[in-house]
Amino acid sequence: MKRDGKKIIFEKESDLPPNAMSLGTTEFNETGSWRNERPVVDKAKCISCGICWKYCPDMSIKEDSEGKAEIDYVFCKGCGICAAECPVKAITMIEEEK
Amino acid sequence: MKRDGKKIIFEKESDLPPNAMSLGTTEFNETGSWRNERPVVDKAKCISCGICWKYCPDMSIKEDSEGKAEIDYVFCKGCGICAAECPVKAITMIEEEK
Amino acid sequence: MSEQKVIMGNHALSYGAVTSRVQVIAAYPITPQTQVVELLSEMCADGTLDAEFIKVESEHSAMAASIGASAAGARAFTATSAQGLALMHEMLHWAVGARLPIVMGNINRSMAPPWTIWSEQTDSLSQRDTGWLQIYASSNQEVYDSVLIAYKVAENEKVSLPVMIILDAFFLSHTSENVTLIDQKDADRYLKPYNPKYRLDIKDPHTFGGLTGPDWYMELRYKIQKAMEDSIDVIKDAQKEFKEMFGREYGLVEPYRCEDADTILVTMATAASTSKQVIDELRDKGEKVGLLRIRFFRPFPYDEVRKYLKNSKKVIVLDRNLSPGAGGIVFQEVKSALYNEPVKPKIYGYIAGLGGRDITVNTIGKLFDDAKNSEPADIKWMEVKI
Amino acid sequence: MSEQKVIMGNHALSYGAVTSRVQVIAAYPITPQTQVVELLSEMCADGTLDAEFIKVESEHSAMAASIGASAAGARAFTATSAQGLALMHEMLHWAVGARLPIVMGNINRSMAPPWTIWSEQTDSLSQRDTGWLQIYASSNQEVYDSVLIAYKVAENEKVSLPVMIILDAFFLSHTSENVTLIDQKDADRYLKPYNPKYRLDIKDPHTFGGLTGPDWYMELRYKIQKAMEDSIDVIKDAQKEFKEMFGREYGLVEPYRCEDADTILVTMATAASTSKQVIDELRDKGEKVGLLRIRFFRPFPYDEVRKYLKNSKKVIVLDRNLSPGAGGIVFQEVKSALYNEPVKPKIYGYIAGLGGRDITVNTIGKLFDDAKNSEPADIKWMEVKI
Amino acid sequence: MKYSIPQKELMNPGHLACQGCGGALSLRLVLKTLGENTILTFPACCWSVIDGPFPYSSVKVPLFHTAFETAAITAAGIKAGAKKVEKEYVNAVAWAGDGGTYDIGIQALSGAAERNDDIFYFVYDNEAYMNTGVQRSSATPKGAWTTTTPTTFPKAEFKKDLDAIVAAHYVPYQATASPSYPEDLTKKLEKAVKIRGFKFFHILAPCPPGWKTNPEDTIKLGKLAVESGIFPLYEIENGEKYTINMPSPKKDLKPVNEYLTKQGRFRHLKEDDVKTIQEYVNKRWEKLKRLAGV
Amino acid sequence: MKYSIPQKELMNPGHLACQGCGGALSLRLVLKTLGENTILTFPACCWSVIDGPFPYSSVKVPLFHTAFETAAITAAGIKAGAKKVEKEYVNAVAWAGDGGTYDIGIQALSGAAERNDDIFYFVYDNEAYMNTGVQRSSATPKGAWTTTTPTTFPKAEFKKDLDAIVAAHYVPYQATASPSYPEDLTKKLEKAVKIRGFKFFHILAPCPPGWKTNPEDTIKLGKLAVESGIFPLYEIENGEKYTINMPSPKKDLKPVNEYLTKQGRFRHLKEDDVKTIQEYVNKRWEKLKRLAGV
Amino acid sequence: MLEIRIHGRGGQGGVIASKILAYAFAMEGKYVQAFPEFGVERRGAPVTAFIRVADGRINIRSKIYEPQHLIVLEPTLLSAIDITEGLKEGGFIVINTKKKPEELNIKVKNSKIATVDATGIALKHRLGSSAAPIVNTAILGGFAKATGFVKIESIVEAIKKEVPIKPEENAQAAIDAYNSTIM
Amino acid sequence: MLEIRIHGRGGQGGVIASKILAYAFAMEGKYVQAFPEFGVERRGAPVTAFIRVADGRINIRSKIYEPQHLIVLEPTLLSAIDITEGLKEGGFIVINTKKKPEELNIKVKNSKIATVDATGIALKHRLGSSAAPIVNTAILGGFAKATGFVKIESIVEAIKKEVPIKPEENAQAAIDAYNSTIM
Ligand SMILES: Cc1ncc(C[n+]2csc(CCOP(=O)(O)OP(=O)(O)O)c2C)c(N)n1
Ligand SMILES: Cc1ncc(C[n+]2csc(CCOP(=O)(O)OP(=O)(O)O)c2C)c(N)n1
Ligand code: SF4
Ligand code: SF4
Ligand code: SF4
Ligand code: SF4
Ligand code: SF4
Ligand code: SF4
Ligand SMILES: [Mg+2]
Ligand SMILES: [Mg+2]
Repeated sequence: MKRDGKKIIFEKESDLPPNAMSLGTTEFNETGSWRNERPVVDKAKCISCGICWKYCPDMSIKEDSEGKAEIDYVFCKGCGICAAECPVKAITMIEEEK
Repeated sequence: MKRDGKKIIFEKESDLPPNAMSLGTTEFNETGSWRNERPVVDKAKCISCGICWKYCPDMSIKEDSEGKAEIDYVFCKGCGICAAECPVKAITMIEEEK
Repeated sequence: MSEQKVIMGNHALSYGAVTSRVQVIAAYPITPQTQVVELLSEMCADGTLDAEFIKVESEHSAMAASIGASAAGARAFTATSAQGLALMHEMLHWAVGARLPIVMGNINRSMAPPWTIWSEQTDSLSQRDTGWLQIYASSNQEVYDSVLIAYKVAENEKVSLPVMIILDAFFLSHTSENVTLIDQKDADRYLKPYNPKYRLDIKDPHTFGGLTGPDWYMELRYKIQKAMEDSIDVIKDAQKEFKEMFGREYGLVEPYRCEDADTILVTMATAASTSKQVIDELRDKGEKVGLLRIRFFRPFPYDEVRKYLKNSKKVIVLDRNLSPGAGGIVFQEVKSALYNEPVKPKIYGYIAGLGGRDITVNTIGKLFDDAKNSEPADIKWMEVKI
Repeated sequence: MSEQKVIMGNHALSYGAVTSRVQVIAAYPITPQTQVVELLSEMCADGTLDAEFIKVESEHSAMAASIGASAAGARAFTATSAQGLALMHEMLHWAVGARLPIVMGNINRSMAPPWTIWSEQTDSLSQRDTGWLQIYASSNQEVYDSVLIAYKVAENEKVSLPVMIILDAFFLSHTSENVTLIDQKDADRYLKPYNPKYRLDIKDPHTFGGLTGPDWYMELRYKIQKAMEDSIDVIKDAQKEFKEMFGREYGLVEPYRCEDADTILVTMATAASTSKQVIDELRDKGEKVGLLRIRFFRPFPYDEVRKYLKNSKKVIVLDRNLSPGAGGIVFQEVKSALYNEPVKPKIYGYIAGLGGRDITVNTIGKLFDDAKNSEPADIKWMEVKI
Repeated sequence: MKYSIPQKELMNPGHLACQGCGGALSLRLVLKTLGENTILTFPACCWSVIDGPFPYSSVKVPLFHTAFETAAITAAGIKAGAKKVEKEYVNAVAWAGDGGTYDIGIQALSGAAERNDDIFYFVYDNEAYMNTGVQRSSATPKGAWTTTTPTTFPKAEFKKDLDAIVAAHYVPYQATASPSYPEDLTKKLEKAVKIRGFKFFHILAPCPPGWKTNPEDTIKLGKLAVESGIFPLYEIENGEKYTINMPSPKKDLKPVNEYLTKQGRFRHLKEDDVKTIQEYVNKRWEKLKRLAGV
Repeated sequence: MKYSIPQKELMNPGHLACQGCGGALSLRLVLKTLGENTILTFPACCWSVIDGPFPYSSVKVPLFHTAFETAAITAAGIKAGAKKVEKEYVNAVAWAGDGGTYDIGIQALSGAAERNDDIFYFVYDNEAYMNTGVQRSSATPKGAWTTTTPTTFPKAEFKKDLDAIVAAHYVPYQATASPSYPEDLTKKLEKAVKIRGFKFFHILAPCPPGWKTNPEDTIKLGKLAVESGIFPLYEIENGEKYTINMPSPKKDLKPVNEYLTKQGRFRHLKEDDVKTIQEYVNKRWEKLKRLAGV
Repeated sequence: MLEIRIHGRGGQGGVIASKILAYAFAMEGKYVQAFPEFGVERRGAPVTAFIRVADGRINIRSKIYEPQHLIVLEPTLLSAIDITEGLKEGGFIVINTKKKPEELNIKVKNSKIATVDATGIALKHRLGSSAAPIVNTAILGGFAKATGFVKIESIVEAIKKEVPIKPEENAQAAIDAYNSTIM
Repeated sequence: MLEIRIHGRGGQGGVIASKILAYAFAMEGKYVQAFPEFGVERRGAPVTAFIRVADGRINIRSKIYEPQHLIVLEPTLLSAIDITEGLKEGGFIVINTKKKPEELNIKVKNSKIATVDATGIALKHRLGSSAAPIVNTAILGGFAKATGFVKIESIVEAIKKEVPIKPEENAQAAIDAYNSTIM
């Protein structure tokens, strides 16, 4: 079995498990490509309350070195929940480039 | 299709329905043979209350010309309910001949 | 007046049900069947179709409800796929034993696990012992037309058996194409209201399906087999009448350029359609090849299969299904059908296209190549990646 | 120390499960299987067997619970019959796709409607495409022994597939006869605790059965077919070891006086047992007849069937089952297996014994008579009363 | 003879119920009121056998034998079909055992109740899988012996509270009933036949072989079950309006002991076990009274 | 950053939920508290797809995908097996959609509840069959559009009262919960993991495409459902002890209108329809308060 | 090969009797088969069970249509059904009844009739109730005595192994029956 | 035979676009096939749909791997995925964007690129919301104009028959697009 980054490549019969057993994570799937709009954090406004982190269905909010919210654009699908729920409106949704 | 009393006899293919559809009643089956004990009505005692009739699971209690209870021994299985429920003990269970 | 539409296979089923004036529908959603049900829901809601729609809680109940409705004397319709079909399994047997002319659409999808929603015929072929007539369609027009033909056959007193109309997932179910709809008045002349000899009739009460001992059960099964055998002529008549009225012709099988063919490919459904292109290409190169598409898999068309295959030298069976521990199901049945023939072609069986793997012109070409240069085996795989 | 008992076929299954130290049982009652479950309930209640017994609400759940337990890494057992088996149908496919070595007893009973509780093999044979290994037993000793053999085969890493052990209703399930039980210590040497390579392991978490597209589904099916093919040798080894340890010998098929036979009867289960008597009688009269009992129907024993049949002149297949619109299932598969042989016997297929109709010495005698004086046909019926 | 319930019989003798079968008697009583414009469906249960072998039947109305798990939905299918085909109004009736209702049939039941399908659903509850030889169902009472709950380990769980489950579907009409009280049953049926939508009846049906009782005690046991509060008779409308019919909420309940000791399936119970059962019954009785506002 | 709920993630990104999926968020939150000694099983539902294609997965605990109708019993089987095989205590968890719970899975659910199988059962309720493209389930609220209840004939029946049905099984613990209230959910889970026996969670999980809502409104909708009393948060112990968590029984409910108008699936509703819904919600809220004794 | 049919009523234990008897034969080194009538048993309804006994493996697995010997658990059956249907000539008929063989009116050529009051014996040993006495063990003693096919010791041992409730009393009932069978 | 691929996002109506376009061709007497990507569609995720058009019956029923022409509903896809995968040389690519063809950076040999502001047109006709404009009808006007394969009248009629909500507005959007397509 080979891996190409997060992707798994089966080359011979024995690579393939007998049933459909997972061998890797969905991180192979960069769902950032789903985005029409991207959340942008205004770190100055962010009060590190963790609410955006709590509500992100895609685990795409991380903590930066200063404890502020940071978006993982590789996976963020651009749903807008974080922006909608941020109590201080520190997150804005902006259009992806067309 | 022939009938022998209540019994049904299939002789040719067309006698038999396409699926298992009933063509007669269970009266072909004389369940009197199940009896170890037989209920006997003492007509003198019977007050025609209908309770035995009401409770017989085998529809084996009829009304005689005087309105008294009468047992249909062709089907009566001898369960003893009628005897047990008769309010005036007009019915007695007696052993079948051995 | 007939009408031209561009509709997906699933909607061809729905329109077929409407044109057949079905009276009771009981169905449960499953990909890739959902559009059948959705369209029928809409048409029942807006009054286009005057039917009772029971939105059941499972496919098992969909079939049970269809059975109840049909036993009561109504024309019943349902549709499902794979897991749903499998969940109905006990009730598929039931519909047959009760001799009820239900028509059901099944969208062929491979069986889980693993989860899959893509095309494969193992789901319906593994129901081949239940006693349903099975039609494998290869175009949406055929799907639509087959609904009417199916009721006509199923409700014929000589048959009284349910019929399954089978569509490849996506390749047919989700592919929209030109379909001519039949005018309702003409359809009504072709397909009369269902008026069964026996039903749950409060004026003439009978019991159906009571305990049957070794004294008569076997004879009732014999009658089912007899009905299957008799259905062959009923189908032919129904399809003849259909042709006369609507101009479109269907057989138990569809031979394509078989006349003088040395090598004949046997397959079903959309793979058969794509195969025609390959046959044409090979014929252009001068190869004597033909195609036999099996349309009715039950009753198995023994006579037709023998007629078209027995004079060939090689038969190639393409199975989009697998009976593990045996092999391709069509392969098995075709061999069995030809077994007692005096002179027999070699028969090659290939498994291809499982789990939605595409069967392309290329795939089919390879079958002809392989059969040219090899001996038959119990199982051959085409385009397995490992 | 082994122990002699007089037990019914159903209890032979229960004792087989006990001797195999099953860990989880999930079952639901159905005539004629109930005694399997009742005895196991008692043995779990009184501590004879240390297993979790889930008294499920349906057979569908019985199989689902067995699947869950097996996926978690436990040895799982269940038993059912006819309607129950049919209700499990979707889950039978599931156990195979998930590659779980569950062992299940199935008591062959004909399918309703009409209601029936009597013997016929259509119930299990119509599951032949699900990918379960199938053993058709013909004595209670064989039933008991087969449970151990079944686990040994099923749990072998090369196989990882479920196994069904099949008993004719009443003729075996309710008939008590001499059975030698295996001493637990010896059994433990033969059958080691189940210790699968993959399971639902909180220390090594994996997901099983996730959505699989056309990219890999087919390859996973290929692996199942491969496992079926590989199981042939695994079965042979397991049965050889069994013979060495316990003295009783089993094959994929059981040939009986086939050596120089011109006419060979092929059948399964108790009918095969009764047939031996007929073979003996005919041999006494100087007729060159033999019997081939198919014990494993899946994997279909192609090599053995060919080996024993190819030199005969006539083969008679006795089917206690019916695939309506086709015919006898064993008949079909035997013809298919012999199709590509250079010289082939004539094969005669008979349907007999449906719905519990007794297959007597007389019935079997008539098959030989008929085959002597007739030509093969797609279907022949024996002892239909109308 | 006095007839306190309809005289008409829609059942034939010669059927295959055991001596003293409460389930057979129950259907006999029910059919009297439902009348001839009734179509029955039976899932697998004792009645699959009681009805008699093909080509015979013991009921005089149309009957469709159906698969074990499908009583409610088959009836719903029949109803839908009959609506299109029959000119008269038809009572579409599912008649099922407790196993076919509490366990394997509860999904179809719940579905039909939710859709408010216009059918009757009757469960004749003999508290085990009798037709297959007395195995535990979820209707089996705590402490009872069955072949799958041997006396060394009798049923551990309390009986499933099906009536409460059905009530949680807010169906137009539901009731408990007993063949020991035919007039009560008849009265309820007369009410129910006028209601459109889902109607549910729970009938406790004593079973001599399954309960290990004497056949002649069937009626007595039915009465004791009611009088002891083990099986009170009541109605529920729309899942909310409770009416107790019997026993009188004002009187004390009979002790459960009398009911239990008549039955072989409870013979192994210790005094403590009986006490647990008594407390359970009392508690439920209080709850029922509360729900009924008495 | 402040973490009011466990920080640990047992889910991977890259999963295949739609933008703003309430069901995906719900499992994320649940796994945080259940922890690593958890074995999941999913029947067919959106999560069969969300999890990701073979050979990938988005959960970090063992997961068995199972058939649509078998969530509860598969979990019970897993539990029985794990008991024999695992040294540690294992949370066996069924995670199912509303269709897989209210309809096709209710039999298995009822069976497991009756046996008091030691499992967790979660229904993430998005009020329709979403994975197949928004068809009616019995959890679909009255008046809602789905593809099988078109706006010309929207869902006629009220939502099935599953919580009451489960309560009628008297299971040790059950609760309603919402991804909009992660702390409440966490608290309940912490309580439940200590309980042996059947544990049931009902989570209302907004679904943008199915509800025809904007993805960013998912959390708001969850809150509105609670605040309007459409989906109050409460616990039930042993089917009898009710505790209301939210909204406060002392305060007035928000009108349902605000919740409804945010959703395309209710767009066709007339004023009268909204009134009916409002009355229904009020009535149920009063009943709940009564049950909770407040 | 011996082929025996047992008559009783549903609930009376005829099937168990067949198993015990088969077991007794097995302990004497025989190959056996015991099986009930293949159908539904109803309390009260007449039922039958069967036994085959042979020195070698028994291959035949069809039903018994023409038994050589009969065992009748329930005297009322004599008038209710035709117990001799298909019966071969010259066998034994062992009947639970208070009557003597000659008082019965059974017409099968050359058959040897034996009677034993199994009911009385059962009640003496408190097996079952007077309404439903358990006679299926006692009658086997009668069978052993009448036919001599199997030793009473084997019957006793089979009863002790197979009967879970009151094994000793049941065994003693068989012995008593053995000692009081009339032919 | 024409083979066309449509790119969009889940929820945007690419599949419906394929059906309308096929219908338009059918009205001109062609045989057609229209089908979605065979898989699960997720709101937001990139999806595709396909069309085949021929003069005679279309027997081939496998997927389209090498389309000749493309329709792109969603400009953000241009940077998110490789829309030109498998594309044959020399076809048309019709893209919903405000930009002009030459401003785009698409490298396929000989392909003819056409652009049209379908979003703007859709919003003008109040089709969908600004967050989710419905562009699947407008773009077809662009396709008709750019390729000339199908008449705008056919597109308009197909829209009127197939689109249940705002058919007139959708038809007008297609016409507007037809009139404003840039190549
Ligand atoms: C799917 C299926 N499983 C099992 C059976 C076997 N079966 C037939 S009747 C029965 C028991 C029915 O119990 P209940 O519903 O309580 O009715 P009762 O027999 O007690 O009258 C069972 C288990 C069956 N017929 N179908
Ligand atoms: C037996 C069976 N029937 C139907 C399906 C198709 N199916 C898969 S998921 C699904 C909808 C599930 O709805 P729900 O449980 O509410 O979960 P959701 O998709 O809404 O998350 C359906 C109908 C199936 N997989 N199996
Ligand atoms: S937009 Fe949605 S997916 Fe992206 S970070 Fe915010 S909440 Fe997460
Ligand atoms: S919700 Fe807003 S304030 Fe809170 S952590 Fe996120 S960005 Fe910062
Ligand atoms: S119960 Fe007694 S009194 Fe009443 S009718 Fe019957 S026999 Fe007469
Ligand atoms: S004994 Fe039983 S069956 Fe006979 S009449 Fe009395 S109640 Fe009826
Ligand atoms: S077992 Fe019970 S319910 Fe069944 S027929 Fe006999 S008495 Fe009636
Ligand atoms: S359809 Fe709804 S529940 Fe399913 S993944 Fe999308 S948002 Fe989630
Ligand atoms: Mg019962
Ligand atoms: Mg849902």
